[in-house]
Amino acid sequence: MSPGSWILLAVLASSLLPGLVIFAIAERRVALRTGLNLLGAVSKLLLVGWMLWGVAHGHAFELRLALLPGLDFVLRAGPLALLFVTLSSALWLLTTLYAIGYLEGSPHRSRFFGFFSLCVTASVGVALAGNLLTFLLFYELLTLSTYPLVVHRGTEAARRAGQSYLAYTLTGGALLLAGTLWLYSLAGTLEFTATGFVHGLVDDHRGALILIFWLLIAGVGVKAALVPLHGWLPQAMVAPAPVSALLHAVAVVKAGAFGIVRIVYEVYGVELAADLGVALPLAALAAITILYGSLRALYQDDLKRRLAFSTVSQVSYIALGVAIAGPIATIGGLVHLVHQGLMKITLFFCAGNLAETVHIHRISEMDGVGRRMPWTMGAFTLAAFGMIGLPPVAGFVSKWYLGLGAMQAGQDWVVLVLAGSSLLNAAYFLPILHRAWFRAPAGNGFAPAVGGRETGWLLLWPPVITAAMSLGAGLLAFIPFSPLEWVQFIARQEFIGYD
Amino acid sequence: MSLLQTGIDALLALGLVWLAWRALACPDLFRGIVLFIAFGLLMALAWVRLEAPDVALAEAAIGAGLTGALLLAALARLNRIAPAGTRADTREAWRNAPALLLVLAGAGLGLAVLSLLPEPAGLQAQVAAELGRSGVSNPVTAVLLNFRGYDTLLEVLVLLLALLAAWSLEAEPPRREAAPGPVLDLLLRLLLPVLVLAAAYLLWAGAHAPGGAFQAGAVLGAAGVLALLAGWRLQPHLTGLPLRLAIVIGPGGFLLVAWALLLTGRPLLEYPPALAGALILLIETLATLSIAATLAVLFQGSRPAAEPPA
Amino acid sequence: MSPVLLPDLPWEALLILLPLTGAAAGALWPPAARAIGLLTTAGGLLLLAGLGTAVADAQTLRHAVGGWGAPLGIELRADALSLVFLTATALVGLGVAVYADSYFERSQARGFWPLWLFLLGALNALFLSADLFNLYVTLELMGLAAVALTAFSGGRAALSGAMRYLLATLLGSLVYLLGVALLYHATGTLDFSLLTQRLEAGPAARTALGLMGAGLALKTALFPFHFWLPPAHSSAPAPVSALLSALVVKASFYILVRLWLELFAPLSGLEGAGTGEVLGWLGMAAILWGSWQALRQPRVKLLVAYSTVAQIGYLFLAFPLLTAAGLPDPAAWRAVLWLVLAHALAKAAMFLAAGNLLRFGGHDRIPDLDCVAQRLPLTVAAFALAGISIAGLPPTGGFIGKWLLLEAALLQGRWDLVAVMLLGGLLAAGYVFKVVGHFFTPAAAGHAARPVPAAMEWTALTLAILALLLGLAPAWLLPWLDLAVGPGPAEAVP
Amino acid sequence: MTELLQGIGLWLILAWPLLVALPDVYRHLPQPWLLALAPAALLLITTDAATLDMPWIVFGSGLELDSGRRWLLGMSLLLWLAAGRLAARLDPLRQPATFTLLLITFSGQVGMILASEPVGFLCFSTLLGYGFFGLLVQGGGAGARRAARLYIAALILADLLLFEALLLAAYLQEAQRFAGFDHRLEGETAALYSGLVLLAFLLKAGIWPLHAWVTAALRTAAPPARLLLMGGPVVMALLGLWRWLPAGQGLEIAGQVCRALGAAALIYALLQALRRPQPARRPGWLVLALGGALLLGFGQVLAAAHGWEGAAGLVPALLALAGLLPALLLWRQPATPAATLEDEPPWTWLARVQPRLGRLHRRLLDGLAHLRPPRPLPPVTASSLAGSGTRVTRWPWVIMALALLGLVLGLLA
Amino acid sequence: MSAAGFYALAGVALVVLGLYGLAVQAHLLRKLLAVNILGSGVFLVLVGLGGPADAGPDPVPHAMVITGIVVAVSATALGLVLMLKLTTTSGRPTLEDDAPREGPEA
Repeated sequence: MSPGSWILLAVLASSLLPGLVIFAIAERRVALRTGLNLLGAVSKLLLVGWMLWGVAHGHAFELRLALLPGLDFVLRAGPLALLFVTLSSALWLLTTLYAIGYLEGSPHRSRFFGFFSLCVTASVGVALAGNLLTFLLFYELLTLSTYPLVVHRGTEAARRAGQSYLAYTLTGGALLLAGTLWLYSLAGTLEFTATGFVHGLVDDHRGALILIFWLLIAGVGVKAALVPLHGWLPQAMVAPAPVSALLHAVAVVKAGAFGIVRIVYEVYGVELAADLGVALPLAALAAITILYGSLRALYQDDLKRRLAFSTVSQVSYIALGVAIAGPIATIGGLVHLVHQGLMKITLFFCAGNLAETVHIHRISEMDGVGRRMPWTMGAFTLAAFGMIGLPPVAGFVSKWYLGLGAMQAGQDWVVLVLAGSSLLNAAYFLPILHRAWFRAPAGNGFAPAVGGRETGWLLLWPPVITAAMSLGAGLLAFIPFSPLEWVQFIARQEFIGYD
Repeated sequence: MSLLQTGIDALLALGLVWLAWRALACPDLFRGIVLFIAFGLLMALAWVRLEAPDVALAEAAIGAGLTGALLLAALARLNRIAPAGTRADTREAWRNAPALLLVLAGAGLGLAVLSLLPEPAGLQAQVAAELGRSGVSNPVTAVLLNFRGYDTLLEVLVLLLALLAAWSLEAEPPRREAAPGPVLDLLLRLLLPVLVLAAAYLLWAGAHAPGGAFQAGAVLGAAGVLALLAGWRLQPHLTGLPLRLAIVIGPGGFLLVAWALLLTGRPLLEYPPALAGALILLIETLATLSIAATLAVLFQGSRPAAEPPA
Repeated sequence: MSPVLLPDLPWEALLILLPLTGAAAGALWPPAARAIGLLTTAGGLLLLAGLGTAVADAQTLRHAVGGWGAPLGIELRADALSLVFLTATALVGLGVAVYADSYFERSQARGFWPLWLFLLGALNALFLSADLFNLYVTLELMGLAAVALTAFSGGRAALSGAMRYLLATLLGSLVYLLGVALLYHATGTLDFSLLTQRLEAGPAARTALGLMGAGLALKTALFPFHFWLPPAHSSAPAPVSALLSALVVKASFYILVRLWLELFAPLSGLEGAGTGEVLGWLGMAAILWGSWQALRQPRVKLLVAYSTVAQIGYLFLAFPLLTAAGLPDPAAWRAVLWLVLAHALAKAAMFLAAGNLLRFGGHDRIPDLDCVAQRLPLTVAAFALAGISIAGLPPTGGFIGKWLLLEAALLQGRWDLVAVMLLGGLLAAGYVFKVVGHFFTPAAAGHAARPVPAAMEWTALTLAILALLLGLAPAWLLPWLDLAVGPGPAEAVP
Repeated sequence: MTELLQGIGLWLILAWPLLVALPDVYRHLPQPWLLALAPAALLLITTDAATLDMPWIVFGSGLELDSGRRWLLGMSLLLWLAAGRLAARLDPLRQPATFTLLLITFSGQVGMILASEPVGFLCFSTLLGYGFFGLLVQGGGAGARRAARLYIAALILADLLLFEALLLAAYLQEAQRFAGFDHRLEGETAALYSGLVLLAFLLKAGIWPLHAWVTAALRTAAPPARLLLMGGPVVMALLGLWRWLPAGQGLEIAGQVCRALGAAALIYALLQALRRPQPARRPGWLVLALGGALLLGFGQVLAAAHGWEGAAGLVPALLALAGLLPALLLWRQPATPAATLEDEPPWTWLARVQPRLGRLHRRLLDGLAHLRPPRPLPPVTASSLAGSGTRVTRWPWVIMALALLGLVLGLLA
Repeated sequence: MSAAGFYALAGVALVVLGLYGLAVQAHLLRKLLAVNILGSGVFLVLVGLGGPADAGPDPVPHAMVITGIVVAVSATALGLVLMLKLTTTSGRPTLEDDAPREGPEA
């Protein structure tokens, strides 16, 4: 167990152990629980920072445990893995703060925070997985640990949403298992390697490889909410706001997108995917999802459902970026993984604030809320501008690289899709802003702000911080260790040719 | 093989099948059970024809006698609990679909049996060779108590288990006292000593001639059943620990012997050649006692009244 | 008396005699029954550890009972295969014993302990015996003890279930005995090792295979013969149904595995594959039918009972998987043994959890489980963890078993097995999470809740956690299974 | 040292107004309006040329002040001072919002003037655009909102076109970052690029064929917005046109198109001025005329292959002048904003037809929404299935389906 | 056909009869009767197959049969007790054909 592998275990344990301890804590021990939560979050952030520093300087972090004959439990911290881990751990800290504020005084918080920590462990595990088996292990663990959060409220609607969530994700898991096993029986190994490990099989197993590809993509596509498999995401909005914020907008959905990235880059390799003729259909599917998600979002009056459909469409940008074989498009796709996470979590935090302080759930009730909660709506506006792709905010950077990559790869239709989706984004975000800022509040206005501040500071600061981070990621895109720099560092490894 | 003997055997085999079919098919349950007892006796005859005297004794005592008694007692209690007409419950329609299937299976089985008939292999030679060191001269008892003593240990435990299960279920309240008729009383006074003597002889003869613990135990059990029928009851103070001791002494004794042998470093149930005969006799006597007690209590059905609910 | 010092202690004999003596003593002196019961079960675990170390040195331990040789006397045999089943028995047995200690009131407990020790003794004797007729007697002893335990609660459903179970188990044993008779007269011996040398293909052997297979399949409740299992397992008291589903059903399966691996598969070559194929198809039908019925059950214990029918189907999927030479594929059998261990632990935990729910709410109708998630957290956790292992989802032992079996099936290109296993896993997740979903929702009418003793909750959770740990520790346990069925392909050579 | 100071100064005149724009800050500052514009004025007076390069901002943007830009900066300062005075006369309820939006637009305006990179220019154009949209809506009435909606539609389309144009430019020059974005474009892609840029800036500037929002805004917007209209969005758009179109490559086609459009706009403005001479409409026609004239000038310069450098200094001054003219006109007669738009210029039938188009479009999308994917796999629960646990019923159809599936998979392998 | 052969075949016939009786009869007492007949049939086959070989009767099947008989009687005893208890609780000496719907729980 080299020193490098201890730190990997420490990263996983930093959320697993507090989680298990929190399960055992009595409900009224709020201080202890909050302390444990924050301790876990901060320690994980520090460890990840140390690993970032290490990987930037070329250290290798790998942990290998014997699990099955011929197959090990492998955790490896490559630059790609660290991108997702940093995103998860940073946003976990903020979401924990937010959840503490949001769930003030509600029942079963020990159970909530226990499963919450398990979810983050699973998503970090998904990121650090070194081979397809470990990926599958944490992928299913993520499903199992998010289920209790979806049904946390204990209402009949929550239970039904949980059932549909499980029906989708477990079917996806089964498909992924089938694909993994078939691949293992053909390839004999499942280790992720820089440009894929199935090259040797192409000549005599071509048909099988294509089928396996679609099995794997369908498996992870459920969580990445590709069109036919996205049904669970809008229904999962019945969960409390912190859950829909971190999980259904960032951790779970990103695990699916990250899965697609792993499969296309580290199982098949981009050239092979293009050669097998599967890259283009995947791009088409992603494009359809983008447009379909935006179209459905137009007609949702419930704020969180509109944001959910917007997530469905936004996550497919990553799939689109990955499917277009080219370094620039990859950068676009991967950097959108981070940017979309930042922007979408801000939107969900604001939605949560609106629901919690002024009890607004529907967009039609949002007239003039800007006056009542300026800071929250300010963050919402900034994130919305980002989603539309207006220059200073992060969204512009990823759309820029996606467009550029597409043109470089000769896929001009992608630029049209991007333009169309930007228009649709504007079509469903601007009316919200218009109502919030420029409409007078209907009826007798909103519940007055108590003690001068619009809402609890625990509820207010997280969205403002993430909004600032998304503005920073866009504005300061070129400082070292910014998401864009780190993604270019990844692209340099993934595509040998790229400078 | 004279023609006469073949004829008798064929007739006996057919008789067996016919009796069994009648026992199952007749509408009245009581007549069915009586036919079943007759079937048991005919089975004993068959065992004699197959040169298996021990088995014949066991079949007669346990198979026909005791099982019949148990069945009749159960029928009596059944009529008292649910006096439904015996006629209604037999299902007249012998559905033919399963019949066809079963006959086919039977034919297949018959073929397999015939294929084995010309040269069936057996263990007679080995048993005869080791008989000298087994401590008894009757081969069946040797196999039963020495060569495959482990089976017998388990079998006695099965009997104890059956009794415990019956007690744990507490079938129904004890029967009311039945005043013994003068004829039954006289018969009882004559038969009891004879039965006890016969049981003792069977037990003793088991070592060198057909007989043995189970047959003796069954006869003694029959004596107990007869006494119960005549209305005898154990004194209350006897129905506690003493009865429980009588029941457990057989399997308990066997187990103690096994432990003793094990502690002297021998493999499980390996009797030292010198003591083999004595040990076997000891085990047999204890077994007889507990088998008799168990069968009697099983016949009585519920726990003896005086016994505090365990 | 540490095992290291006296390696030659006759562990098998002790493992059999201790529980039986305990039972007899319990029958003799009821007030002490509880103490004897608990001590004997714990003692059994220690003896098993001793046996384990002994088997680790000498691959197979043979113990001639009564000192006579193989053909005449009875031989006991302890090898890795029997050790797997013995471990399951000891672990589940200890868990259930501790659970039953606080489940039954004082009056009932006295009757329970002797019956339980008889069952434990019978199971140990069965797993260690290498003689066909001796197996018949142990099967009967186990059957009667199981029937008595099923009828222990005395309810109408329990009695009817027990009666149906008694008839089924007697029928199975007698058909099995018929097969033994044919084999005895064909080869002249009853011992396994001698049988493997003397048995040759012929009408007698094939009929014997058919009879014994049918008898044991009836006792293992394989699909067409599963009618008796759900009523018996669901109406028995919770600890008993845990024992029935986890252990008793596996005992007859153990005999079937022994017969198949040692006697019939190598012998029958081609037509062996025929029977293997039929058993495989029945297994698949069991998975689908069991899961489908489990999905439709409105009550937890019936659901878990039908889940047993489905999971038994998984165990039969290894029969059709043969290597090129027509011999049983060791990788598949390694997976089945793993599934046996995982299912035993998980199913026991599930039934104990169901028992807790029953005691808590007075009923086990699924829609009316009144917010038990926060009122019985340990039981809910136990049921969920066990459910995840039954459904074969990753972190648990069930997943490893399913993975190994799928791998073996894929290497032989058996697509139908793969499809059914995946679908079975999904359906299993379906009915498990149907129940787990209702843990969180409030019931229509509130129920007067009866407190559940802590020991009962903790035993259920411990068994569930064991099933989970099984999933994390394949590296150490797989070598043991290689010992049992021969090493699987170390590297899945494409 | 002075460059550093000047650099900070450049950056300050952008950031300071944004900071003061925050309502809380605005309330506490004495004379907030003057204080916000002070740094710009100070810089205008003290320095004549300054540059600031920020490699790590967005794609490496920079700010630059030279003689031409000083003209525009001066014009902007004058306009915004006047607008501040007009805003001070509005009813106190609307004032805080108006002042905030004015400061945001001022920061956007100054940003566009100083930006030396297309992306920086684009960033500040969105700031100006959305700030001005807010100003239009502040005007109140339904007409102002309709005008604002027209404006934002033009804005979004223009931004999209500019985004595509930038992509094309970056792709053509292989430069992933276009620090030092020079205009050497050739071949037919140059035509596509200039077409996109032209269309985008025409939309933003509201030149003749696409002038719907200009006339509507001038009639209905609040006085400060109307004052700024020409100097703000229109002039900045034309500045953008001048910055983005490749100077000196002799894009003949683009040049002819500009000339034609400019002439047509000029003629149209004059005709309308004659047809409806009401005073309230006069500023509208003036803005259109000026726009047309400037476009005509650009066309001339673009078409001529040479002689571009001479005009370089002149154009900003012209633009500044054009910006001030309508302001003077409007300063004298601040008409009350008309409530609704009755007789708009001919092209605004599009605005009338637009609601019907909207309804048709919505019905189409509704149809699409009903075509939702089939309900997801019904969650398999006992409640959905009649769980009865009764006798063994006939074989359920699922077994057949699975047998078929097995068969198919078997054949497949 | 040796004498033993007749008995072996009779045993087979008894097995078939026993199976048939068990499957068809509804009354539990009759089912137990059928089980006993089935047992006797199996024992007959077990000993009948031994047949009058020249080396005299083979004692091992005899021992097995005796053990079988004792086991059969204990099973029958348990069966009878169970039947009586079932009849007292459910009023009918037959198995409910379908699975228990709402039986009282322990």
